[in-house]
Amino acid sequence: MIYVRIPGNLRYRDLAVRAVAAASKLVGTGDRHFDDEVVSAFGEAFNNIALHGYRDHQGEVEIEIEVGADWLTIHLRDRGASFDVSDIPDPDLDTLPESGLGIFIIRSFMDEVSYLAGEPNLLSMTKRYSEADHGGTRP
Amino acid sequence: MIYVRIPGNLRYRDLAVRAVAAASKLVGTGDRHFDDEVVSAFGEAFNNIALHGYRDHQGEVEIEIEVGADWLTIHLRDRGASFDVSDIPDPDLDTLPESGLGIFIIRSFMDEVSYLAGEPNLLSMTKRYSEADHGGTRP
Amino acid sequence: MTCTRTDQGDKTTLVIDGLLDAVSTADIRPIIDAVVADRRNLVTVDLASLRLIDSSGVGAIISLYKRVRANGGEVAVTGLRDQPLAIFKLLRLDRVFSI
Amino acid sequence: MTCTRTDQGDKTTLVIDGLLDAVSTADIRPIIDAVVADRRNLVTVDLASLRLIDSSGVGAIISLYKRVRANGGEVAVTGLRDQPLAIFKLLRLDRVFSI
Ligand SMILES: Nc1ncnc2c1ncn2[C@@H]1O[C@H](COP(=O)(O)OP(=O)(O)O)[C@@H](O)[C@H]1O
Ligand SMILES: Nc1ncnc2c1ncn2[C@@H]1O[C@H](COP(=O)(O)OP(=O)(O)O)[C@@H](O)[C@H]1O
Repeated sequence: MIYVRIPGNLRYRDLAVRAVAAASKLVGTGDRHFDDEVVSAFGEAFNNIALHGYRDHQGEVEIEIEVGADWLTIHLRDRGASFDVSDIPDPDLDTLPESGLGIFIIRSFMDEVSYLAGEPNLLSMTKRYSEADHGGTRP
Repeated sequence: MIYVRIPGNLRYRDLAVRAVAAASKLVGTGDRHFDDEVVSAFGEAFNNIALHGYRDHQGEVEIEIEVGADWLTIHLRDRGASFDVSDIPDPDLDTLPESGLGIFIIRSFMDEVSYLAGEPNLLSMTKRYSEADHGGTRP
Repeated sequence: MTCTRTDQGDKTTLVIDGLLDAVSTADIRPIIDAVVADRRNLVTVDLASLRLIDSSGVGAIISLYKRVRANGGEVAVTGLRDQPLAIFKLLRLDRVFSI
Repeated sequence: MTCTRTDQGDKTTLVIDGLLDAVSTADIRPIIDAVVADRRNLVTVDLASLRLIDSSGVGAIISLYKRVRANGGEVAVTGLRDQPLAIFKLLRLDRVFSI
Protein backbone atom coordinates (compact mmCIF):
# COMPACT_ATOMS: atom_id res chain seq x y z
CA MET A 1 0.00 0.00 0.00
CA ILE A 2 1.15 3.49 -0.90
CA TYR A 3 0.16 6.40 1.27
CA VAL A 4 0.90 10.07 0.57
CA ARG A 5 -0.22 13.06 2.64
CA ILE A 6 0.32 16.57 1.32
CA PRO A 7 -1.30 19.99 1.55
CA GLY A 8 -4.41 20.20 -0.64
CA ASN A 9 -2.83 22.94 -2.64
CA LEU A 10 -2.00 23.15 -6.34
CA ARG A 11 1.67 23.67 -5.47
CA TYR A 12 1.75 19.98 -4.56
CA ARG A 13 -0.10 18.79 -7.66
CA ASP A 14 3.04 17.83 -9.57
CA LEU A 15 4.39 15.75 -6.68
CA ALA A 16 1.09 13.92 -6.30
CA VAL A 17 0.70 13.32 -10.03
CA ARG A 18 4.24 11.93 -10.26
CA ALA A 19 3.63 9.56 -7.36
CA VAL A 20 0.42 8.33 -8.98
CA ALA A 21 2.16 7.91 -12.35
CA ALA A 22 4.88 5.81 -10.69
CA ALA A 23 2.24 3.77 -8.84
CA SER A 24 0.35 3.15 -12.07
CA LYS A 25 3.53 1.79 -13.65
CA LEU A 26 3.72 -0.72 -10.78
CA VAL A 27 0.52 -2.33 -12.07
CA GLY A 28 2.81 -3.44 -14.85
CA THR A 29 0.41 -3.27 -17.76
CA GLY A 30 3.17 -1.81 -19.89
CA ASP A 31 0.36 0.22 -21.47
CA ARG A 32 1.00 3.95 -21.58
CA HIS A 33 -2.70 4.60 -22.15
CA PHE A 34 -3.60 2.95 -18.86
CA ASP A 35 -1.11 5.16 -17.01
CA ASP A 36 -2.19 8.30 -18.92
CA GLU A 37 -5.84 7.72 -18.04
CA VAL A 38 -5.08 7.08 -14.37
CA VAL A 39 -2.95 10.23 -14.19
CA SER A 40 -5.61 12.29 -16.00
CA ALA A 41 -8.38 11.19 -13.65
CA PHE A 42 -6.28 11.68 -10.55
CA GLY A 43 -5.15 15.14 -11.66
CA GLU A 44 -8.78 16.27 -12.00
CA ALA A 45 -9.67 14.86 -8.58
CA PHE A 46 -6.72 16.64 -6.98
CA ASN A 47 -7.57 19.92 -8.74
CA ASN A 48 -11.14 19.71 -7.47
CA ILE A 49 -10.06 19.26 -3.87
CA ALA A 50 -7.57 22.14 -4.09
CA LEU A 51 -9.93 24.49 -5.98
CA HIS A 52 -13.39 23.58 -4.65
CA GLY A 53 -12.96 21.52 -1.47
CA TYR A 54 -10.34 23.82 0.03
CA ARG A 55 -11.57 27.07 -1.52
CA ASP A 56 -12.35 28.58 1.89
CA HIS A 57 -9.76 27.02 4.15
CA GLN A 58 -6.53 25.10 3.85
CA GLY A 59 -6.16 21.44 4.59
CA GLU A 60 -4.46 18.23 3.67
CA VAL A 61 -5.15 15.54 1.12
CA GLU A 62 -4.51 11.90 1.90
CA ILE A 63 -3.84 9.69 -1.09
CA GLU A 64 -3.92 5.94 -0.70
CA ILE A 65 -3.07 3.76 -3.65
CA GLU A 66 -3.62 0.04 -3.87
CA VAL A 67 -1.78 -1.64 -6.71
CA GLY A 68 -3.21 -4.95 -7.91
CA ALA A 69 -2.10 -7.42 -10.54
CA ASP A 70 -4.25 -5.74 -13.19
CA TRP A 71 -6.01 -2.95 -11.35
CA LEU A 72 -5.34 0.13 -9.27
CA THR A 73 -7.50 1.88 -6.70
CA ILE A 74 -6.92 5.43 -5.52
CA HIS A 75 -8.59 6.79 -2.40
CA LEU A 76 -8.51 10.55 -1.86
CA ARG A 77 -9.48 11.96 1.53
CA ASP A 78 -9.96 15.65 2.30
CA ARG A 79 -11.58 17.74 5.01
CA GLY A 80 -12.83 20.50 2.75
CA ALA A 81 -16.29 21.31 1.39
CA SER A 82 -18.34 18.27 0.41
CA PHE A 83 -20.40 17.81 -2.71
CA ASP A 84 -22.49 15.09 -4.27
CA VAL A 85 -20.71 13.55 -7.21
CA SER A 86 -23.97 12.00 -8.49
CA ASP A 87 -25.45 15.52 -8.76
CA ILE A 88 -22.90 16.47 -11.39
CA PRO A 89 -24.37 15.94 -14.88
CA ASP A 90 -22.19 15.01 -17.82
CA PRO A 91 -21.24 18.09 -19.84
CA ASP A 92 -22.81 18.72 -23.24
CA LEU A 93 -19.63 18.41 -25.26
CA ASP A 94 -21.27 19.90 -28.38
CA THR A 95 -21.44 23.30 -26.69
CA LEU A 96 -17.66 23.25 -26.15
CA PRO A 97 -17.80 23.93 -22.40
CA GLU A 98 -14.73 25.61 -20.94
CA SER A 99 -15.24 24.11 -17.48
CA GLY A 100 -17.16 21.34 -15.78
CA LEU A 101 -15.08 18.66 -17.51
CA GLY A 102 -13.21 17.25 -14.51
CA ILE A 103 -15.76 14.80 -13.13
CA PHE A 104 -16.51 13.64 -16.67
CA ILE A 105 -12.83 12.86 -17.23
CA ILE A 106 -12.71 10.93 -13.95
CA ARG A 107 -15.85 8.92 -14.77
CA SER A 108 -14.71 8.22 -18.31
CA PHE A 109 -11.20 7.05 -17.51
CA MET A 110 -11.87 5.07 -14.33
CA ASP A 111 -14.04 1.96 -14.12
CA GLU A 112 -15.53 2.65 -10.68
CA VAL A 113 -15.91 5.98 -8.92
CA SER A 114 -17.56 6.51 -5.55
CA TYR A 115 -17.79 9.50 -3.23
CA LEU A 116 -18.66 9.56 0.45
CA ALA A 117 -19.16 13.01 1.97
CA GLY A 118 -17.92 13.17 5.55
CA GLU A 119 -15.01 13.98 7.79
CA PRO A 120 -13.01 13.26 5.73
CA ASN A 121 -14.68 13.19 2.35
CA LEU A 122 -13.63 10.07 0.48
CA LEU A 123 -13.36 9.77 -3.28
CA SER A 124 -12.43 6.28 -4.42
CA MET A 125 -11.68 5.28 -7.97
CA THR A 126 -10.61 2.02 -9.53
CA LYS A 127 -9.28 1.25 -12.95
CA ARG A 128 -8.96 -2.30 -14.24
CA TYR A 129 -6.78 -3.41 -17.08
CA SER A 130 -7.89 -5.95 -19.58
CA GLU A 131 -6.17 -6.16 -22.90
CA ALA A 132 -9.35 -7.26 -24.67
CA ASP A 133 -11.51 -4.48 -23.21
CA HIS A 134 -8.83 -2.02 -23.78
CA GLY A 135 -8.86 -1.85 -27.53
CA GLY A 136 -12.59 -1.12 -27.24
CA THR A 137 -12.49 1.54 -24.56
CA ARG A 138 -9.68 3.51 -26.20
CA PRO A 139 -11.30 6.82 -26.99
CA MET B 1 4.79 18.92 5.17
CA ILE B 2 4.97 16.00 2.78
CA TYR B 3 4.54 12.48 4.08
CA VAL B 4 4.92 9.29 2.07
CA ARG B 5 4.65 5.73 3.37
CA ILE B 6 5.58 2.83 1.11
CA PRO B 7 6.99 -0.69 1.40
CA GLY B 8 10.75 -0.62 1.98
CA ASN B 9 11.30 -2.48 -1.24
CA LEU B 10 13.25 -1.52 -4.36
CA ARG B 11 10.05 -1.85 -6.42
CA TYR B 12 8.95 1.44 -4.79
CA ARG B 13 12.27 3.23 -5.30
CA ASP B 14 11.19 5.05 -8.44
CA LEU B 15 7.99 6.36 -6.82
CA ALA B 16 9.91 7.62 -3.79
CA VAL B 17 12.67 9.21 -5.87
CA ARG B 18 10.10 11.00 -8.04
CA ALA B 19 8.30 12.35 -4.99
CA VAL B 20 11.57 13.62 -3.54
CA ALA B 21 12.56 15.18 -6.87
CA ALA B 22 9.22 17.03 -7.01
CA ALA B 23 9.63 18.13 -3.37
CA SER B 24 13.12 19.42 -4.08
CA LYS B 25 11.76 21.53 -6.94
CA LEU B 26 9.36 23.13 -4.41
CA VAL B 27 12.36 24.65 -2.63
CA GLY B 28 12.47 26.75 -5.75
CA THR B 29 16.22 27.16 -6.12
CA GLY B 30 15.84 26.70 -9.87
CA ASP B 31 19.19 24.91 -9.59
CA ARG B 32 19.24 21.46 -11.18
CA HIS B 33 22.37 20.57 -9.21
CA PHE B 34 20.57 21.08 -5.91
CA ASP B 35 17.79 18.75 -6.99
CA ASP B 36 20.23 16.19 -8.45
CA GLU B 37 22.19 16.05 -5.20
CA VAL B 38 19.07 15.69 -3.06
CA VAL B 39 17.78 12.91 -5.29
CA SER B 40 21.17 11.16 -5.29
CA ALA B 41 21.44 11.21 -1.51
CA PHE B 42 17.87 10.10 -0.99
CA GLY B 43 18.22 7.25 -3.49
CA GLU B 44 21.20 5.85 -1.56
CA ALA B 45 19.35 6.11 1.74
CA PHE B 46 16.33 4.31 0.30
CA ASN B 47 18.53 1.58 -1.24
CA ASN B 48 20.22 1.01 2.10
CA ILE B 49 16.93 0.54 3.93
CA ALA B 50 15.62 -1.84 1.26
CA LEU B 51 18.87 -3.82 0.92
CA HIS B 52 20.35 -3.75 4.44
CA GLY B 53 17.65 -2.63 6.84
CA TYR B 54 14.99 -4.96 5.44
CA ARG B 55 17.33 -7.75 4.31
CA ASP B 56 15.75 -10.24 6.72
CA HIS B 57 12.16 -9.08 6.92
CA GLN B 58 9.80 -6.81 5.06
CA GLY B 59 8.60 -3.50 6.33
CA GLU B 60 7.63 0.02 5.48
CA VAL B 61 9.55 3.24 5.00
CA GLU B 62 8.12 6.54 6.13
CA ILE B 63 9.42 9.57 4.30
CA GLU B 64 8.78 13.01 5.69
CA ILE B 65 9.93 16.04 3.74
CA GLU B 66 10.03 19.58 5.04
CA VAL B 67 10.45 22.19 2.34
CA GLY B 68 11.92 25.50 3.44
CA ALA B 69 12.61 28.75 1.63
CA ASP B 70 16.17 27.65 0.84
CA TRP B 71 16.51 24.26 2.47
CA LEU B 72 14.98 20.83 2.53
CA THR B 73 14.99 18.18 5.24
CA ILE B 74 14.17 14.54 4.63
CA HIS B 75 13.41 12.15 7.48
CA LEU B 76 13.42 8.43 6.72
CA ARG B 77 11.97 6.02 9.25
CA ASP B 78 12.23 2.22 9.04
CA ARG B 79 11.77 -0.74 11.38
CA GLY B 80 14.56 -2.88 9.93
CA ALA B 81 18.09 -3.64 11.12
CA SER B 82 19.89 -0.71 12.74
CA PHE B 83 23.44 0.38 12.16
CA ASP B 84 25.71 3.16 13.34
CA VAL B 85 26.23 5.70 10.59
CA SER B 86 29.28 7.15 12.37
CA ASP B 87 30.95 3.70 12.20
CA ILE B 88 31.01 3.85 8.41
CA PRO B 89 34.38 5.20 7.22
CA ASP B 90 34.71 7.17 4.02
CA PRO B 91 35.75 4.94 1.14
CA ASP B 92 39.29 5.10 -0.27
CA LEU B 93 38.34 6.35 -3.71
CA ASP B 94 41.81 5.62 -5.11
CA THR B 95 41.18 1.88 -4.82
CA LEU B 96 38.09 2.21 -7.04
CA PRO B 97 35.72 0.50 -4.61
CA GLU B 98 32.70 -1.17 -6.20
CA SER B 99 30.53 -0.79 -3.10
CA GLY B 100 30.44 1.14 0.15
CA LEU B 101 29.79 4.42 -1.67
CA GLY B 102 26.23 5.12 -0.52
CA ILE B 103 26.84 6.76 2.84
CA PHE B 104 29.67 8.79 1.30
CA ILE B 105 27.30 10.13 -1.38
CA ILE B 106 24.75 11.02 1.31
CA ARG B 107 27.33 12.81 3.47
CA SER B 108 28.85 14.64 0.51
CA PHE B 109 25.63 15.92 -1.01
CA MET B 110 23.71 16.82 2.17
CA ASP B 111 24.77 19.46 4.70
CA GLU B 112 23.59 17.65 7.81
CA VAL B 113 23.06 13.94 8.31
CA SER B 114 22.00 12.27 11.54
CA TYR B 115 20.94 8.75 12.41
CA LEU B 116 19.07 7.53 15.47
CA ALA B 117 18.79 3.76 15.84
CA GLY B 118 15.47 2.73 17.36
CA GLU B 119 11.95 1.65 16.66
CA PRO B 120 11.80 3.17 14.14
CA ASN B 121 15.33 4.00 12.99
CA LEU B 122 15.47 7.62 11.92
CA LEU B 123 17.81 9.02 9.28
CA SER B 124 17.50 12.78 8.87
CA MET B 125 19.27 14.82 6.25
CA THR B 126 19.18 18.49 5.41
CA LYS B 127 20.44 20.36 2.41
CA ARG B 128 20.68 24.13 2.36
CA TYR B 129 20.93 26.25 -0.73
CA SER B 130 23.16 29.23 -0.93
CA GLU B 131 24.18 30.57 -4.30
CA ALA B 132 27.58 31.72 -3.01
CA ASP B 133 28.43 28.38 -1.33
CA HIS B 134 27.15 26.53 -4.23
CA GLY B 135 29.76 27.42 -6.79
CA GLY B 136 32.35 26.21 -4.30
CA THR B 137 30.79 22.92 -3.31
CA ARG B 138 30.07 21.85 -6.86
CA PRO B 139 32.14 18.71 -7.27
CA MET C 1 5.21 25.01 -19.16
CA THR C 2 6.48 27.51 -21.67
CA CYS C 3 4.30 29.13 -24.31
CA THR C 4 5.99 30.77 -27.28
CA ARG C 5 4.09 32.97 -29.71
CA THR C 6 5.41 33.46 -33.24
CA ASP C 7 3.71 35.75 -35.78
CA GLN C 8 4.49 35.23 -39.46
CA GLY C 9 2.38 37.29 -41.84
CA ASP C 10 -1.26 36.43 -41.12
CA LYS C 11 -0.36 33.39 -39.10
CA THR C 12 0.26 33.01 -35.40
CA THR C 13 1.71 29.89 -33.85
CA LEU C 14 1.59 29.14 -30.13
CA VAL C 15 3.98 26.40 -29.07
CA ILE C 16 3.02 25.13 -25.63
CA ASP C 17 5.28 22.59 -23.99
CA GLY C 18 5.59 20.78 -20.67
CA LEU C 19 2.65 20.72 -18.32
CA LEU C 20 -0.57 22.68 -18.96
CA ASP C 21 -2.52 22.27 -15.75
CA ALA C 22 -4.51 24.24 -13.21
CA VAL C 23 -1.27 25.94 -12.11
CA SER C 24 0.29 26.87 -15.43
CA THR C 25 -2.89 27.67 -17.36
CA ALA C 26 -3.01 31.03 -15.56
CA ASP C 27 0.25 31.91 -17.36
CA ILE C 28 -1.13 31.35 -20.87
CA ARG C 29 -4.32 33.37 -20.31
CA PRO C 30 -2.60 36.75 -20.97
CA ILE C 31 -0.96 35.35 -24.12
CA ILE C 32 -4.35 34.14 -25.36
CA ASP C 33 -5.88 37.54 -24.52
CA ALA C 34 -3.18 39.26 -26.57
CA VAL C 35 -3.68 36.96 -29.58
CA VAL C 36 -7.41 37.75 -29.49
CA ALA C 37 -6.89 41.49 -28.92
CA ASP C 38 -4.47 41.61 -31.85
CA ARG C 39 -7.20 39.98 -33.96
CA ARG C 40 -4.85 37.27 -35.15
CA ASN C 41 -7.15 35.14 -37.27
CA LEU C 42 -5.07 32.15 -38.33
CA VAL C 43 -3.88 30.53 -35.15
CA THR C 44 -2.08 27.20 -34.81
CA VAL C 45 -1.54 25.70 -31.37
CA ASP C 46 1.41 23.32 -31.53
CA LEU C 47 1.18 20.75 -28.72
CA ALA C 48 3.85 18.31 -29.95
CA SER C 49 5.95 18.93 -26.83
CA LEU C 50 3.05 19.02 -24.38
CA ARG C 51 3.49 16.26 -21.83
CA LEU C 52 0.33 16.60 -19.75
CA ILE C 53 -2.86 18.66 -19.92
CA ASP C 54 -5.85 18.85 -17.61
CA SER C 55 -9.36 20.25 -17.95
CA SER C 56 -8.24 23.79 -17.12
CA GLY C 57 -5.68 23.68 -19.91
CA VAL C 58 -8.30 22.37 -22.31
CA GLY C 59 -10.66 25.12 -21.13
CA ALA C 60 -8.08 27.78 -22.03
CA ILE C 61 -7.63 26.36 -25.53
CA ILE C 62 -11.40 26.15 -26.06
CA SER C 63 -11.66 29.76 -24.93
CA LEU C 64 -9.01 30.75 -27.47
CA TYR C 65 -10.92 28.85 -30.15
CA LYS C 66 -14.27 30.48 -29.37
CA ARG C 67 -12.88 33.99 -29.25
CA VAL C 68 -10.82 33.70 -32.45
CA ARG C 69 -13.87 32.22 -34.19
CA ALA C 70 -15.99 35.12 -32.92
CA ASN C 71 -13.49 37.39 -34.69
CA GLY C 72 -14.02 35.39 -37.88
CA GLY C 73 -10.78 33.41 -37.55
CA GLU C 74 -9.65 29.80 -37.30
CA VAL C 75 -7.72 27.78 -34.72
CA ALA C 76 -5.95 24.51 -35.49
CA VAL C 77 -4.30 22.23 -32.98
CA THR C 78 -1.32 20.16 -34.13
CA GLY C 79 1.08 17.60 -32.73
CA LEU C 80 -1.19 16.06 -30.07
CA ARG C 81 0.00 12.74 -28.66
CA ASP C 82 -0.09 10.57 -25.57
CA GLN C 83 -2.01 11.95 -22.59
CA PRO C 84 -3.09 15.22 -24.29
CA LEU C 85 -4.36 13.25 -27.30
CA ALA C 86 -6.38 10.94 -25.01
CA ILE C 87 -8.02 13.99 -23.36
CA PHE C 88 -8.80 15.72 -26.67
CA LYS C 89 -10.33 12.53 -28.05
CA LEU C 90 -12.40 11.91 -24.92
CA LEU C 91 -13.79 15.46 -25.07
CA ARG C 92 -14.39 14.99 -28.82
CA LEU C 93 -12.25 18.01 -29.61
CA ASP C 94 -10.49 16.10 -32.37
CA ARG C 95 -13.55 16.90 -34.53
CA VAL C 96 -13.44 20.60 -33.64
CA PHE C 97 -9.79 21.27 -34.26
CA SER C 98 -8.50 19.81 -37.51
CA ILE C 99 -6.07 17.54 -35.69
CA MET D 1 17.00 1.22 -18.44
CA THR D 2 18.11 -0.30 -21.70
CA CYS D 3 21.68 -1.35 -22.47
CA THR D 4 22.68 -1.86 -26.08
CA ARG D 5 25.97 -3.48 -27.05
CA THR D 6 27.49 -2.78 -30.45
CA ASP D 7 30.73 -4.40 -31.66
CA GLN D 8 32.64 -2.79 -34.51
CA GLY D 9 36.01 -4.32 -35.26
CA ASP D 10 38.02 -4.15 -32.03
CA LYS D 11 35.66 -1.72 -30.43
CA THR D 12 32.63 -2.34 -28.26
CA THR D 13 30.16 0.36 -27.31
CA LEU D 14 27.61 -0.01 -24.52
CA VAL D 15 24.85 2.59 -24.66
CA ILE D 16 23.03 2.70 -21.33
CA ASP D 17 19.98 4.90 -21.05
CA GLY D 18 17.29 5.70 -18.51
CA LEU D 19 17.78 4.77 -14.89
CA LEU D 20 20.76 2.70 -13.69
CA ASP D 21 19.94 1.94 -10.09
CA ALA D 22 19.86 -0.88 -7.58
CA VAL D 23 16.98 -2.43 -9.52
CA SER D 24 18.23 -2.18 -13.10
CA THR D 25 21.94 -2.77 -12.45
CA ALA D 26 21.18 -6.49 -12.12
CA ASP D 27 20.18 -6.43 -15.80
CA ILE D 28 23.49 -5.06 -17.07
CA ARG D 29 25.65 -7.51 -15.09
CA PRO D 30 25.27 -10.35 -17.67
CA ILE D 31 26.06 -7.92 -20.50
CA ILE D 32 29.22 -6.83 -18.69
CA ASP D 33 30.15 -10.46 -18.04
CA ALA D 34 29.82 -11.21 -21.76
CA VAL D 35 31.96 -8.22 -22.79
CA VAL D 36 34.68 -9.42 -20.41
CA ALA D 37 34.35 -13.10 -21.44
CA ASP D 38 34.63 -12.08 -25.12
CA ARG D 39 37.86 -10.25 -24.19
CA ARG D 40 36.64 -7.05 -25.83
CA ASN D 41 39.48 -4.69 -25.07
CA LEU D 42 38.37 -1.30 -26.36
CA VAL D 43 35.15 -0.51 -24.57
CA THR D 44 33.23 2.75 -24.62
CA VAL D 45 30.32 3.26 -22.25
CA ASP D 46 28.01 5.91 -23.69
CA LEU D 47 25.95 7.52 -20.91
CA ALA D 48 24.59 10.50 -22.86
CA SER D 49 21.01 9.27 -22.36
CA LEU D 50 21.45 8.15 -18.78
CA ARG D 51 19.04 10.09 -16.57
CA LEU D 52 19.95 8.81 -13.10
CA ILE D 53 22.61 6.54 -11.62
CA ASP D 54 23.21 5.34 -8.08
CA SER D 55 26.14 3.71 -6.32
CA SER D 56 25.18 0.23 -7.53
CA GLY D 57 25.23 1.41 -11.14
CA VAL D 58 28.60 3.06 -10.59
CA GLY D 59 29.82 -0.17 -8.96
CA ALA D 60 28.90 -2.14 -12.09
CA ILE D 61 30.79 0.26 -14.35
CA ILE D 62 33.84 0.17 -12.07
CA SER D 63 33.69 -3.63 -12.15
CA LEU D 64 33.64 -3.54 -15.97
CA TYR D 65 36.62 -1.19 -15.91
CA LYS D 66 38.68 -3.34 -13.56
CA ARG D 67 38.02 -6.56 -15.44
CA VAL D 68 38.69 -5.14 -18.91
CA ARG D 69 41.91 -3.58 -17.58
CA ALA D 70 42.91 -6.96 -16.10
CA ASN D 71 42.59 -8.32 -19.65
CA GLY D 72 44.90 -5.55 -20.87
CA GLY D 73 42.11 -3.39 -22.30
CA GLU D 74 40.69 0.10 -21.86
CA VAL D 75 37.31 1.52 -20.87
CA ALA D 76 36.17 5.06 -21.66
CA VAL D 77 32.98 6.70 -20.44
CA THR D 78 31.37 9.34 -22.67
CA GLY D 79 28.38 11.65 -22.62
CA LEU D 80 28.03 12.11 -18.86
CA ARG D 81 25.83 14.98 -17.78
CA ASP D 82 23.52 16.17 -15.01
CA GLN D 83 23.04 13.77 -12.08
CA PRO D 84 25.36 11.03 -13.44
CA LEU D 85 28.10 13.62 -14.01
CA ALA D 86 27.72 14.93 -10.44
CA ILE D 87 28.14 11.37 -9.09
CA PHE D 88 31.17 10.58 -11.28
CA LYS D 89 32.84 13.83 -10.24
CA LEU D 90 32.12 13.28 -6.55
CA LEU D 91 33.64 9.79 -6.73
CA ARG D 92 36.59 11.23 -8.70
CA LEU D 93 35.92 8.84 -11.56
CA ASP D 94 36.33 11.65 -14.06
CA ARG D 95 40.08 11.13 -13.65
CA VAL D 96 39.83 7.38 -14.19
CA PHE D 97 37.71 7.34 -17.30
CA SER D 98 38.82 9.78 -19.97
CA ILE D 99 35.56 11.70 -19.74
N1 LIG E 1 -13.63 17.90 -4.19
C1 LIG E 1 -14.69 18.73 -4.37
N2 LIG E 1 -15.17 19.44 -3.32
C2 LIG E 1 -16.22 20.26 -3.49
N3 LIG E 1 -16.87 20.43 -4.65
C3 LIG E 1 -16.45 19.75 -5.73
C4 LIG E 1 -15.35 18.88 -5.64
N4 LIG E 1 -15.16 18.33 -6.86
C5 LIG E 1 -16.10 18.84 -7.67
N5 LIG E 1 -16.89 19.71 -7.01
C6 LIG E 1 -18.04 20.41 -7.59
O1 LIG E 1 -18.39 19.76 -8.81
C7 LIG E 1 -18.37 20.69 -9.91
C8 LIG E 1 -17.92 20.00 -11.19
O2 LIG E 1 -16.57 19.63 -11.11
P1 LIG E 1 -15.71 19.38 -12.42
O3 LIG E 1 -16.46 18.46 -13.32
O4 LIG E 1 -14.37 18.91 -12.00
O5 LIG E 1 -15.59 20.76 -13.18
P2 LIG E 1 -15.00 22.18 -12.70
O6 LIG E 1 -14.03 21.90 -11.60
O7 LIG E 1 -14.38 22.72 -13.93
O8 LIG E 1 -16.17 23.00 -12.25
C9 LIG E 1 -17.42 21.79 -9.44
O9 LIG E 1 -17.68 23.02 -10.08
C10 LIG E 1 -17.72 21.85 -7.94
O10 LIG E 1 -18.87 22.62 -7.70
N1 LIG F 1 19.60 1.52 6.53
C1 LIG F 1 20.59 0.66 6.89
N2 LIG F 1 20.29 -0.37 7.71
C2 LIG F 1 21.25 -1.22 8.07
N3 LIG F 1 22.54 -1.13 7.69
C3 LIG F 1 22.89 -0.14 6.87
C4 LIG F 1 21.94 0.81 6.44
N4 LIG F 1 22.58 1.69 5.65
C5 LIG F 1 23.86 1.32 5.60
N5 LIG F 1 24.08 0.23 6.34
C6 LIG F 1 25.39 -0.42 6.52
O1 LIG F 1 26.41 0.50 6.13
C7 LIG F 1 27.23 -0.07 5.11
C8 LIG F 1 27.71 1.00 4.15
O2 LIG F 1 26.62 1.50 3.38
P1 LIG F 1 26.88 2.21 1.99
O3 LIG F 1 27.94 3.24 2.16
O4 LIG F 1 25.57 2.69 1.50
O5 LIG F 1 27.48 1.11 1.02
P2 LIG F 1 26.87 -0.29 0.53
O6 LIG F 1 25.40 -0.23 0.69
O7 LIG F 1 27.34 -0.38 -0.88
O8 LIG F 1 27.52 -1.32 1.40
C9 LIG F 1 26.38 -1.14 4.47
O9 LIG F 1 27.14 -2.16 3.86
C10 LIG F 1 25.57 -1.65 5.66
O10 LIG F 1 26.31 -2.58 6.39
